[in-house]
Amino acid sequence: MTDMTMPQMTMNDAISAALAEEMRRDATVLMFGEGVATKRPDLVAEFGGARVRNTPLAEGIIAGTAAGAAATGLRPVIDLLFAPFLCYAMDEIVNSAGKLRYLSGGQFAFPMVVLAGTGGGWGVGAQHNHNVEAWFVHSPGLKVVMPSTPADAKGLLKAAIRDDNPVMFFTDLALGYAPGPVEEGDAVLPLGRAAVRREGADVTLVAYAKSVGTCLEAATRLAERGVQAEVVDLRSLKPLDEETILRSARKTGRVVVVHEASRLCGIGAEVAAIVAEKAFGQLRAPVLRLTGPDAPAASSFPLEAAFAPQPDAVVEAVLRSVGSPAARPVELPAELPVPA
Amino acid sequence: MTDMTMPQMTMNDAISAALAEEMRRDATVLMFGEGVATKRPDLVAEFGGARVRNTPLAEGIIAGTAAGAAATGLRPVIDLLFAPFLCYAMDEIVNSAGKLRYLSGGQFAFPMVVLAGTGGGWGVGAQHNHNVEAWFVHSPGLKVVMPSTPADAKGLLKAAIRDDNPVMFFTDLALGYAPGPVEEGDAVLPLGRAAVRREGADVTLVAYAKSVGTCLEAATRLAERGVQAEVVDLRSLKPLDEETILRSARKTGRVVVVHEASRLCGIGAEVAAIVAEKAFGQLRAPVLRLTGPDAPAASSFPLEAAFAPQPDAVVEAVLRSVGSPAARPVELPAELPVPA
Amino acid sequence: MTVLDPIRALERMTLIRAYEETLVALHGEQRAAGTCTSVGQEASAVGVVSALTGDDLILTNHRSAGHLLARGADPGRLMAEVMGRSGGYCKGKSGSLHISAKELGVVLTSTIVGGELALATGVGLSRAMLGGEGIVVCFFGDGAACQGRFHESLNLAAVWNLPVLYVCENNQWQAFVHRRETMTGEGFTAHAAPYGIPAESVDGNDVEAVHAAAVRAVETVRRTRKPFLLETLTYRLRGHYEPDDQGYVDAGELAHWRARDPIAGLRRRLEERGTLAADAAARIDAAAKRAMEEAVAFAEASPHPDPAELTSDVYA
Amino acid sequence: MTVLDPIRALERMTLIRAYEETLVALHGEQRAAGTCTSVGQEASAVGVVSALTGDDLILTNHRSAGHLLARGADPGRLMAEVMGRSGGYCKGKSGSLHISAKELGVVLTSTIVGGELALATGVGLSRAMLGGEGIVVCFFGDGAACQGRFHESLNLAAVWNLPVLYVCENNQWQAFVHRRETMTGEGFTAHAAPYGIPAESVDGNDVEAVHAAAVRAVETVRRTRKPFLLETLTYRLRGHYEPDDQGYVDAGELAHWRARDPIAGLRRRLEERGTLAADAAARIDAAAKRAMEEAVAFAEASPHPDPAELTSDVYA
Ligand SMILES: Cc1ncc(C[n+]2csc(CCOP(=O)(O)OP(=O)(O)O)c2C)c(N)n1
Ligand SMILES: Cc1ncc(C[n+]2csc(CCOP(=O)(O)OP(=O)(O)O)c2C)c(N)n1
Ligand SMILES: [Mg+2]
Ligand SMILES: [Mg+2]
Repeated sequence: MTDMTMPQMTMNDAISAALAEEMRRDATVLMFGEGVATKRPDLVAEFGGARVRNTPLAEGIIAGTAAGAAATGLRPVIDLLFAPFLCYAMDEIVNSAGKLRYLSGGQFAFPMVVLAGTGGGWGVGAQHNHNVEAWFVHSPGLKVVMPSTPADAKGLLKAAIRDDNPVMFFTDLALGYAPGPVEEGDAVLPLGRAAVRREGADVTLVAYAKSVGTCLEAATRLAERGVQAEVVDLRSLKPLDEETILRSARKTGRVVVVHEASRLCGIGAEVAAIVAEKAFGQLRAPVLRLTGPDAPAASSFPLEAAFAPQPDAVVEAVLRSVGSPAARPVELPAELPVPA
Repeated sequence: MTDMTMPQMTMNDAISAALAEEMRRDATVLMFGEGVATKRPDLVAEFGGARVRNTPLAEGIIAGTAAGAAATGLRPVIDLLFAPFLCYAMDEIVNSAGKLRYLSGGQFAFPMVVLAGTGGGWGVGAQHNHNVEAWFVHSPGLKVVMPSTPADAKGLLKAAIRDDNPVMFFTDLALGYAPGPVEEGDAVLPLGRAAVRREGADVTLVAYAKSVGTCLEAATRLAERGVQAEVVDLRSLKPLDEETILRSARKTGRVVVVHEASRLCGIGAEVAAIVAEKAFGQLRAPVLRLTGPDAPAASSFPLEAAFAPQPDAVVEAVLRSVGSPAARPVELPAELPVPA
Repeated sequence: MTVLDPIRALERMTLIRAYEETLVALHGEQRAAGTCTSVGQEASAVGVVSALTGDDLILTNHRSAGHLLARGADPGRLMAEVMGRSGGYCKGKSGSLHISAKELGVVLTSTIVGGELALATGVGLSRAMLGGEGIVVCFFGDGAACQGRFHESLNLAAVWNLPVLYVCENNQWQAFVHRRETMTGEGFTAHAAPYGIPAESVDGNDVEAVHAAAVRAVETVRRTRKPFLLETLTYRLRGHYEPDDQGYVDAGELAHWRARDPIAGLRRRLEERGTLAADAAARIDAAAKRAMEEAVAFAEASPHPDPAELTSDVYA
Repeated sequence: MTVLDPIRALERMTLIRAYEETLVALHGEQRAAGTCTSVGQEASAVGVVSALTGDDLILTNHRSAGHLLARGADPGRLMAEVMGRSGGYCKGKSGSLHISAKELGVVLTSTIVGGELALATGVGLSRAMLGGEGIVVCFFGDGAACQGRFHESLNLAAVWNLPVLYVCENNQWQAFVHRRETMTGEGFTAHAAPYGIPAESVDGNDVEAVHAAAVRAVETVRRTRKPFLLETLTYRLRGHYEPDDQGYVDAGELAHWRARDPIAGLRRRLEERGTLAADAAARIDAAAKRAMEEAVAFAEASPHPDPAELTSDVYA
């Protein structure tokens, strides 16, 4: 179980491995999308052209086909490439896959997975880079996943494929090529469980995808200044692991949520609202959000890089939180370090 | 300015009046959508078939046409009928109208209004009734409006039509036929200003659309029990009037957000997050949200009616908030009434 | 079923008409919600559905009563659904607009106009990959054919060889807009050729003609495992949704189509042929009336869903 | 412009080629971002754009360099945009994928494949309602023609009489998928007829043929104020996006089209006709090279946007 003994794999490779393993395990799993067969010749070779298909360039019918197939015996995985392209498939995902189980009184299930990449790192601009995961968290009947490590990507994708509900599986484009340890074999990671990436008593940093790394980096710097940050990686955005969030929030009394997606009605808002309701009594400072701005992402590299919150900003926010003369003074525990 | 002397008008009529007035004022304003000309013969008679058009049944091209026209000299208002149909127009609204100003470095503006009805009251089920306003609040470049009174509907629609940005104008279907006082003449109501519908010192109820009425009803009942609730009607969901929300929150120290839309990543989450950050020091109780469930809306009348929060639930939540033995005890002001 | 029994067809069409007129009446008395009726289109539904076997799957839309009843749906459970009762096919959650009945092979009904077209290819893909003789029939309107999904669906079905029979019920109206305002041509079959999809247009008010065309189409799809487009030219005799005074409808056009009522027409033809027994028409009407009384009684006796149903069936 | 000056066309095509090859080289040196080049498609861009007047508006997509340069865009400002510099046409916010240049009448570029088709009708509507002689030209690929928006756009343009010239640049590829895998036919003109839209298909690698067809098409749209569909049959000689090793491309097909390179072909034809002066080719190449040196110098000297640009230009 230690990282050293495990094979290293990129997130992209972990996803490929999960796909291959699940297709091997279950003959009803199939995959299609624009260029899927071209880009995954290994899967075509092993499973044949019927189960790994290129499609016409039309996200709506790709998603609708997945929903129709899912309800009638197949378990499709579709690759819609970049998150903004989901805009063409909203009816099929939200109105059909998300609602027709309910509206039919439970007659159908939609075991399907929608892959989409998102986030900065490629300089491609807002029509390829727009973090819209919150839309799907807001919509009923869907589950939403966004991993930060190759191991999680593999385990969560396997769980998503086995789940009987439509799962939106977002990959952060900035993380695709970074290697990480991935356990061999059939490690399925249940949806809905956050991971505490680092323990700490002074402040809880809640994040997902690339922002987990940002928070870990910030936590390292904070530790140098005597502040122990706990880093919670949500992994599943829906179901959301309220318990882990609240356990940490109640312990530290200070919460900063960090993500690349825009602020308004984002995941950070949801986490802040949960904390403000359910950990209110234990809070010692305002709940802070560090997020992308209410703006489209630019292509220009420096602007793109500035879009997502950076470690410096997290450090600064935490120090503000820890050191702020609380409007409503609270008893600081004796051991709480004062920032330098 | 008193209600008695003003003409009474339904929200639907107020919208018609605003459309006619703005089309009269500005020859570049035009309107189109499925059945728009059929349903608005008065506008056709006055402004002609070129400015009031029926369209083919295709929301995507309707919205795209609006965006293209808006960027090149016209000010289109489009009626996309029911909010779930927006799913077919997400690319045009989000990726084009919302982003192409930014991506072009400010070369284009998109003065357009998108009308859509939403919410329960018609028993039509989740493919006609789905409150997705939060999606657009989350998306850059757009404004979002959702009025609760005929007067606001008229004033806000006039402002929306004059705004140089794309404005999503949601009407709550349950409110369309209820009359209310509407000032005569050119009363433009700027976007981004909430209204305090009722003043009160003990708790702030934040709501919009039909939930404003729910909160006012709850406030009446609460007053009978000695609790003075302040009711804030957001009206504009984006820009959101943080100042009015915070002023009230800081005054009362207790906030309950109420809306029909589903909870996760909804407007309530945003309001709660804002309050938990910026009014933290004045909060005397957990911020509560009363919202629709994470479920599609059913057609069956009793289920539909149970979807949106009801006055009873608001009263109960407020009493819980006011009376709760705060986990972190606060000094209650002497005059704070204890609920019966 | 390759030979249509016209008496059975008349019975079924009469039942559909009675069902929808009953709902209209109940709506007038505020005992049922408004619905999108298919009055005037019964021949299209019965003619096509009677050409299918039990293995075939149907997708339909907001105007589905004819398809469901032609497939053998229980009018009581349909009515219960429209009334939002737990005894409905969808436990009352759907209401009239998205009724599916999996046990009858009527799957994934969507009231998003175009939704059924996007789902149909997926159902066709399951049929193609999981084997069997069954084909998929997707009913949609002339309005839906204006959505780009119509083309995306035809194209994918053609490229992937999916056994989908597309049935465009061209009833001349798209809610409150006449088809003429939304297109330059008169119908949709011309769109099939560039996809290499065979197509046929048929008088949708003549159940025997529809049936014959549907048999040919179904047979073609079953044999070739490829799509086919059938267009039934018909007319929506009532408004879009009850209530609707049809004030926007041209009186002459309406009169023209009323004179072509598919039920009266069939009856007349059978009488002319001498194949309708003297009292048969009255018997058929009476049977339909009785069925409606039973249906209403069943539906009104069915309870509303339990409040817990607000959040059940969201996730599997 | 109804008569094409083939020398000017050669100059422009050479400039486009030089521009894109420069970007490829810069990308190799990590001095510029990757781009979608239009190498091999220069005749289509130049042939169509040279048939327009200054009143006409152009919509394009991710593969826009040819359209922009044919329209007279400054290579330096284009390159600055690709490099994300504030001197670019879009202040560096667009990067290569959505470059618009309003001053040149190149408006509302969308890299959502199909996006431009949905916007084009709106631009056409402004043209139709606000008067003037101008028409709208919408460039899109064979992939975009698989999106339902293609049909929705054609249909609305036909029904509303919008002066839109649709130009489908059928380059045989849709990113990593060959056109053959996504459609049953060979091209898209057959889809126009059911909308009553005239259409023509032309050898997209012959700039003179493209120009002649475009002149006819533009003239038709300008006169009738109705849409027209022009398809240019061409080939994407490089990969979808730099870098792309084209490992998935059939070598024979690539060789076939390389032999039909539009620039080499035009040069050869002009030489055969004796209308290309002895040193002209070299002069044209040298001029393009010089222009590129200047462009690179301009772009690299242009600063990155100010951090405040992160949130400027979001709202009007
Ligand atoms: C995407 C979408 N847009 C609009 C509507 C509203 N609507 C319901 S039925 C209808 C007309 C549909 O016309 P057609 O497809 O011809 O079917 P018909 O009603 O004539 O049977 C409309 C506009 C809808 N349900 N879905
Ligand atoms: C809606 C959408 N889907 C997918 C993509 C990714 N993508 C960019 S270009 C491209 C291929 C487009 O093919 P085509 O329309 O033929 O244009 P070409 O690139 O050949 O010029 C794809 C799939 C996109 N940008 N937008
Ligand atoms: Mg119709
Ligand atoms: Mg192409």
